[in-house]
Amino acid sequence: MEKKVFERTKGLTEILMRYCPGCGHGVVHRLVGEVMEELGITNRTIGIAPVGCSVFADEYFNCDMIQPAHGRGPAVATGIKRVRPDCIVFSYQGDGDLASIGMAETIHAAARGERITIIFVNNAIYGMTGGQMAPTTLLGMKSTTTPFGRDPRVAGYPIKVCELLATLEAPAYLARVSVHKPANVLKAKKAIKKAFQVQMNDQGFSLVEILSQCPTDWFVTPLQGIDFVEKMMIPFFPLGEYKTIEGKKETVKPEPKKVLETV
Amino acid sequence: MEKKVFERTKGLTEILMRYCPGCGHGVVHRLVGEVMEELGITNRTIGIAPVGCSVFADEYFNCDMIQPAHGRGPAVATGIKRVRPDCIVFSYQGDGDLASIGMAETIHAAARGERITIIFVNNAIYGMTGGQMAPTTLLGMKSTTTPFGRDPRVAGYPIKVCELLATLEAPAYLARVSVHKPANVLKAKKAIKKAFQVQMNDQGFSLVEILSQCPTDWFVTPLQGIDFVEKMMIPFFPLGEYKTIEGKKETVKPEPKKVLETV
Amino acid sequence: MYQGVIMSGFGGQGIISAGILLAYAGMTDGKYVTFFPAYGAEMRGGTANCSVVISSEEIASPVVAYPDTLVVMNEPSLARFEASVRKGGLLLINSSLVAGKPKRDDVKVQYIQANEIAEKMGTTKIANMVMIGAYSKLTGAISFEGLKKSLQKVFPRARQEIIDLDSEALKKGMEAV
Amino acid sequence: MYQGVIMSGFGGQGIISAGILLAYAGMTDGKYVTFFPAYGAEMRGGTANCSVVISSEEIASPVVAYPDTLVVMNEPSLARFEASVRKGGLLLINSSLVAGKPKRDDVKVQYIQANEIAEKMGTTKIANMVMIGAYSKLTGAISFEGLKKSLQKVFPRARQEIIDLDSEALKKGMEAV
Amino acid sequence: MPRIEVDTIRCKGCELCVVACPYKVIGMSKKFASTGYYPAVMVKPEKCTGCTLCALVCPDVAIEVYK
Amino acid sequence: MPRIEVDTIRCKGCELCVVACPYKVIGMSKKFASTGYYPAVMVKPEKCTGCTLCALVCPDVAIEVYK
Amino acid sequence: MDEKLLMKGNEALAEGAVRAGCRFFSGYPITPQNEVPEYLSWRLPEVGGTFIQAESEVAAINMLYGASACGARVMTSSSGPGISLKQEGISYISGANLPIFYANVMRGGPGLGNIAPSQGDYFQATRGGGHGDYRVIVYAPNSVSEMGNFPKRCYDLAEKYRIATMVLTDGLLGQMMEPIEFDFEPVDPAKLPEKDWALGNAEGRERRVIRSYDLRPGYLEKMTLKLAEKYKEIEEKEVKFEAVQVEDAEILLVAYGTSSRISKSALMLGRKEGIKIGLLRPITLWPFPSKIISDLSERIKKILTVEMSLGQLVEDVKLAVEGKAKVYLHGRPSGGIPTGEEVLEVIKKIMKS
Amino acid sequence: MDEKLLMKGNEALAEGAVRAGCRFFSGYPITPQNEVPEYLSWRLPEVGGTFIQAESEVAAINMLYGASACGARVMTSSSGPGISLKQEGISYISGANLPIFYANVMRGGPGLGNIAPSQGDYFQATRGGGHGDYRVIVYAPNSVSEMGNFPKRCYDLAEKYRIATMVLTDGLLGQMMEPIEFDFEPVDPAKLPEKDWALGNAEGRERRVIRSYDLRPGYLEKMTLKLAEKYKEIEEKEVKFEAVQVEDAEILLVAYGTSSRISKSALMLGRKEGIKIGLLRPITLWPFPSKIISDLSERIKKILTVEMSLGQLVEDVKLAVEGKAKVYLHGRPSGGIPTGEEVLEVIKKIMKS
Ligand SMILES: Cc1ncc(C[n+]2csc(CCOP(=O)(O)OP(=O)(O)O)c2C)c(N)n1
Ligand SMILES: Cc1ncc(C[n+]2csc(CCOP(=O)(O)OP(=O)(O)O)c2C)c(N)n1
Ligand code: SF4
Ligand code: SF4
Ligand code: SF4
Ligand code: SF4
Repeated sequence: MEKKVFERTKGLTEILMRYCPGCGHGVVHRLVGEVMEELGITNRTIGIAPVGCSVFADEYFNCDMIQPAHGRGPAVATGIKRVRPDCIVFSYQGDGDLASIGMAETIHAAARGERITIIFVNNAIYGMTGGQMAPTTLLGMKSTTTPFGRDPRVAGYPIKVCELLATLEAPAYLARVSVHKPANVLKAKKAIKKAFQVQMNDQGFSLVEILSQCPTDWFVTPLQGIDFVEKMMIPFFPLGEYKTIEGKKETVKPEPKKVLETV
Repeated sequence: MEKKVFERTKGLTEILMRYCPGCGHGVVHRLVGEVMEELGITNRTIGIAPVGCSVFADEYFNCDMIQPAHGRGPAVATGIKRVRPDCIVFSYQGDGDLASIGMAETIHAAARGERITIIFVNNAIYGMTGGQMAPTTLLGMKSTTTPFGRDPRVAGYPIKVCELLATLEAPAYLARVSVHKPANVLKAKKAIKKAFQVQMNDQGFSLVEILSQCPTDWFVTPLQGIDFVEKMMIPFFPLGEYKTIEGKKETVKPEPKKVLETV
Repeated sequence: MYQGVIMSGFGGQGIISAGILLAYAGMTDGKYVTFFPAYGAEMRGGTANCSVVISSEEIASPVVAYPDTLVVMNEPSLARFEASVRKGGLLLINSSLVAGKPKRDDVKVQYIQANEIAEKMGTTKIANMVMIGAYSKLTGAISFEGLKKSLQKVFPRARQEIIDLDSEALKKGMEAV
Repeated sequence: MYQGVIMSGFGGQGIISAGILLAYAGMTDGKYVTFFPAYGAEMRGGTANCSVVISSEEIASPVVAYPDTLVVMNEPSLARFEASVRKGGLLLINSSLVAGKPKRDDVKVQYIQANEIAEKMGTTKIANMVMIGAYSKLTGAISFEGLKKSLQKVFPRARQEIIDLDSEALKKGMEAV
Repeated sequence: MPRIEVDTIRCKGCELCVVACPYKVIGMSKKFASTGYYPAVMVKPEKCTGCTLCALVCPDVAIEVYK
Repeated sequence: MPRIEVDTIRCKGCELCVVACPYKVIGMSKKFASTGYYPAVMVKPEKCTGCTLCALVCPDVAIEVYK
Repeated sequence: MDEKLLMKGNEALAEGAVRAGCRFFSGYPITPQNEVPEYLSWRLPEVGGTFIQAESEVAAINMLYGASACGARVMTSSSGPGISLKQEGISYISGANLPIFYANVMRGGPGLGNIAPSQGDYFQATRGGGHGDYRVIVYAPNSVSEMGNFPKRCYDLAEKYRIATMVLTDGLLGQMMEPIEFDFEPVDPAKLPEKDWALGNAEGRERRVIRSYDLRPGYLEKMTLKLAEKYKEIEEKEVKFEAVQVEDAEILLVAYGTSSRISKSALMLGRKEGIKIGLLRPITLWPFPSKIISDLSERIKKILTVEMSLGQLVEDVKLAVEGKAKVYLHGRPSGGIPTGEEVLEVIKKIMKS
Repeated sequence: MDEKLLMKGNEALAEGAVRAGCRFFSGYPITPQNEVPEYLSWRLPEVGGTFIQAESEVAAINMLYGASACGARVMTSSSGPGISLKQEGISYISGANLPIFYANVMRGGPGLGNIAPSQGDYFQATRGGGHGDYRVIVYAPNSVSEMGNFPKRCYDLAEKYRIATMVLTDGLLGQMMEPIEFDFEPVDPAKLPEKDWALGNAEGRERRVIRSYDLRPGYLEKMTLKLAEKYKEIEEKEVKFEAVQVEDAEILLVAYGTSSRISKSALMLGRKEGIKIGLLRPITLWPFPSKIISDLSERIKKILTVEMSLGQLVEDVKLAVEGKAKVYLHGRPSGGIPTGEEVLEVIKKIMKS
């Protein structure tokens, strides 16, 4: 008898996705949907859509969703999680959203160790607004606001978010993956699952950075897009786990006030 | 004949400083003033006073000064330096100013490699507003908003700014010093001087983090204050240089667009 | 003389550049012109449309609520805009892509197999030019010379062959009606 | 009965807690009261002052522009507030710290060696209480009982010895005038 | 027989499935769909193993795989 | 003879100079200044070496050192 | 209900919010409202609530967005500069129809300004400092008691209309102490009716979405017209004001908050001298008590607005009066605090003119 | 002067700023103003200027604060949500008396809203969305030509008065193309008079300080009263408006920007039918042309405000009219664009009433 061996996850709604041909957002959406379904948490998950191409994520994920201001996903997630610790909370964000305007919120939610999961789609460009430089745009890369290629003297250097956050105490899981090839898609899904599990186990803050294609704003075809991820992005943004719960030591809570009383 | 072997630097104005007894800000002010004087740059330096106890720095430093919004020193410095690359620009900031509300501006100015110098006074507390928790408040430490001691589960973990910024490509000089003892004061001055020189040599972004006492809001005497720096702060915030220009490799500027054209 | 035009189709069909060309040609002809794109979120796909006004008098509002001419480049556009066309106006339909028929009987309807014509010339990408050519012929609102002169302005970085091809497509469009 | 009071001195002289005590005592006595500190940037040093109103009727404005009583705890305060005291009002001066003499001759002036008195009791920190004691005696606006009962409310975490000492200082202040 | 089904309403013709398929099962239709895109089709259906690699990379969840 | 001068308008009596001085030259005045603070004074002036350590830690730049 | 407490206005505000069911606060320190977060940092944990010192005002308001989306009674507070930073968030919250409560303890502006009491943020509060068409219900207490009791009213209205509500107060009311009695029973938020729009566990119901956007042509306009209906209803039903001795008044003072108390001083001083002064105190600044002012202006031909700003409230007064009476302004900006005597002088001048 | 160019409004704005001497831009992308930064990202380097894509709108406005403090002609631009985030900075800049120029290319709000043209940020622009008493000079272009030519006027006024100036426009004017001629000679900023307050090299002069605060009691009030004097002078001298066929009008339309063009359409349609319609277009929204409107209202008893919002401009009109004429509103919020025909319908209804 014929069996469906790959079917659309119930973690996503039936609504058609508005992303461009070859865009990585769709794959990431599917993976998050599958993970929610497999972990059986779709009903008690609250997702946060960013301002960015994936603003529409609030229509695509089959869970309660909220759409807040640009860059403030981690702050909104904090508010939600503190009020509903029984719910699973994820914030889906692009690179502009998370690492440019939202940098402070990202770092502080991580530093606080909020029990939230961030799905961070790094496509090295601002998609929705039409291809401006992102904080992760590679050096030399053209965008509509770096028409001669990103010059570090003028526009600075791309930021490596996982590396940055890994210097903080609180994050429990940080990983960088990509979705440009089947093998990578499988690894990406594992990382996303782990990130949700870390939250479910109350272990701390988790974030998965996903290198993703934006053929439209890179001005390439979808196929060239996956090549760009492979040849240009991965060498600069190395894939891997940057922090895992295993490596995390128990927090010692010193009491400076006592010291003060005795000095 | 009697000689003055220690006199008030011309880098400071004559105005009385409003800081509390035993506060570290005054020492840091003097060091910056001395460095400006010794480097002969007082006349072409533009200083930025923060919002914090040292908001009054705009009266104390003997150079052109500007006082902007809370946390935005690095952005203001960027605007100034880009318009006046011939001037030396420093932004003087407290921990709340720099690492809480101003986190995004700090990281992005650093990532852009702005040719500015940040004097970052870390006293683990909000001084001016009366002793609320800072992003650098130690675990267990009491403040007016962590009345039972900072609990990481509620208020997160203190942030180590030098370590965080050291993950970025652009910063040319990052160091952490203290001013609680004469020997440390001398080292602090060296670091501040180096930071200004890095800027004068157009080598990149520089920041000196100075552990400093706030006896008032720690609710201790000035003498207990310097003990607190020694016994509690330094163990958590290790002193030293976190990035120096020597270790900095030349930037390779890849040209992804070329790659794209050939894929 | 006053012509309010709406052009509508898929994103990627060159609706916007066709509209700009129209406006440029109008200006070149010495008319007052305005062009206004219904810009959307920038992602590909979806529909794109724009409004162009060409007038011998100063233009008050650039908003075209009731077009004198509607240029329809895909199916959904017909449904969306058909009703708004002014009585006696013109409905220009790219029948290569639009199967449906308009319900209006108080407007002039003209079908053009723009994609077929373009494909014969080598690429469907110039179907928009075919439609513009047809528009120019049918309404006389803009001249072929105006269009031709404007091509280089609208596509300043385009190679001459491309310009020539566009110009050829304009002509084919004129011939098709 | 209406008393607008301004207390002024260095930061650290307990101006604020003395003002709160005044207000609390007034409330305990069944009066309407308001207390308003001239809060500044929170750093130590500089001057501190506060306004207290004690009234048998509802208080409209808590702002004391023209005090009935001015309690002066340091030199700069005299200069700053002297002129504002209402004609016939009271000027209560801690002469331990204030060397200057007021110029007004239309107000009642009372000097108290508050620091000396307090120092004899073991700490200058209670000089503020000495002044409050004197104020209570001179104006009758608040009762000693009211003050005594209020001490524990204003300093809820203070040990009994401290409270007793404060209470003693209030008494000494009353005796000093 | 293993096979895929491409939802032509969802497919945007990006061709990622084409290169993902190790057996070159998939090609692109010459006719565009009502969406304006040219959807993927099985060009060598007989070679399909039902490995799901194409579905894994499809950004539009347009592929379902049967075995 | 080496000595320090304390500006009593600037000094806020924090005592940091007292502990910084290796020769215990400095003590605190018993009388407060017009600022309300008790300023530092040389209590063993003869021991001063002019090492400037006190001045280095003084947060109010209240000390000048002569030699 | 309660024993009389002598409380700071800021603490009354914080305690009042907790008693009204607030269980989530996120905020960032700023003078002169620091007592609010400081108080809540120990008080909220006591009742099982959450206190977060946010990294910034921007983060604070967005934490509120999330927490209120889950149905909690939430609060933030700040002063001028911080409230400015919150404007984007407030606009989002308004667009998303979320009920929140916040306070602006005004200080002198513009810019860093100073920390003295002021009323320069009236426009920002009543006209929406953020982008787009939206309104916030603005309560203006004038005593420590009202500081403590108004949060309850705000929460009730916020949830009734799904709207942002605020208390607009200033450093004087925040820092002053006065006896206070709470006029309501403490609210147990667990016993409030469930919100049929709140995010949470979707088991057994349709998934819910909270957003402030609609990119489809025409849809957002409809959303905003719905907002407009709500605003109209509020303008009709929720106006609050206090009228003092207006019956025989020959001059009407209009003032809110701190300046209304100063105005009352002036009224009392003036009445003693036989000057017939009345006082109209808007308690809600939006919706504004236009009707009563309009009505009074039929009879009282001199109206003096007293405010601690260059003149902002005065516009609403003029809009209400529509030329029927002469409207004067006594404004002291950026930390200037008028006195009753001073206001009386102005009144006398006007009476002579 | 120039050949006629067919330009996008946003590009005209950017080019106009550069020709007016702008040499520093910092901004953050947002639709529908992206063409501004995109254009300047290549155009400014061409003239030796600086383009920075800031990390956020907050950073962008604060970069401006620094750059303008050094005397440069500076610019930022954004749309609703981004302008909201800039309010704190604008308040600081105003308090510090710094001359800046910025643009709000309005879109539909509140919240994320949509990216359609709208006029919902009128209050924010004219009343100061930030904290404290301050004003910003607001120019409202209604054509691509004006988009290109107004930056020059803004810079001149900004420097004359040391004040923040802005162009309040919308997505339609930003996105539309129209022929444009620049009406001024390009400004070489190096030839502008030196600013005796600008930061830089202090050799041979007193050090300079730029700040927006004064914590000493009473001082800030004086600073703000100085601001008030400046504002008064501007209100007296810098009002700009356009009056169309008001002489014989029986109904007066008041509208700015995009809606003034739509209103003009209505006027032309109506005049054809013999309806005597006039149009008063405020070119400066602050200072507002109150006097002319007040004067006209002596004679024209029906006034219709046409705006793309729930009704914001209408308040300024009412404040000017002071009850002398009946003021009506036709408002389409959040991306609704009225048409000339639609406005004419409204006019006809009013004429009948
Ligand atoms: C406060 C604010 N600033 C700017 C914008 C405009 N904006 C919308 S999406 C976006 C960036 C999108 O880029 P990214 O986060 O990388 O996501 P992507 O679209 O690439 O998925 C920007 C700047 C906004 N909506 N709000
Ligand atoms: C936007 C804004 N938020 C908050 C404040 C209030 N505020 C003034 S100083 C300060 C923090 C000061 O702490 P820090 O930066 O650590 O410096 P310190 O006073 O300890 O030297 C705060 C929160 C403000 N002025 N503006
Ligand atoms: S613009 Fe880029 S990120 Fe956005 S949908 Fe298209 S491909 Fe994806
Ligand atoms: S409060 Fe702390 S940081 Fe501020 S001046 Fe006093 S001691 Fe220094
Ligand atoms: S990967 Fe999906 S969307 Fe792309 S061509 Fe294949 S089926 Fe279509
Ligand atoms: S260190 Fe300076 S301020 Fe402190 S006591 Fe010594 S001289 Fe006075």
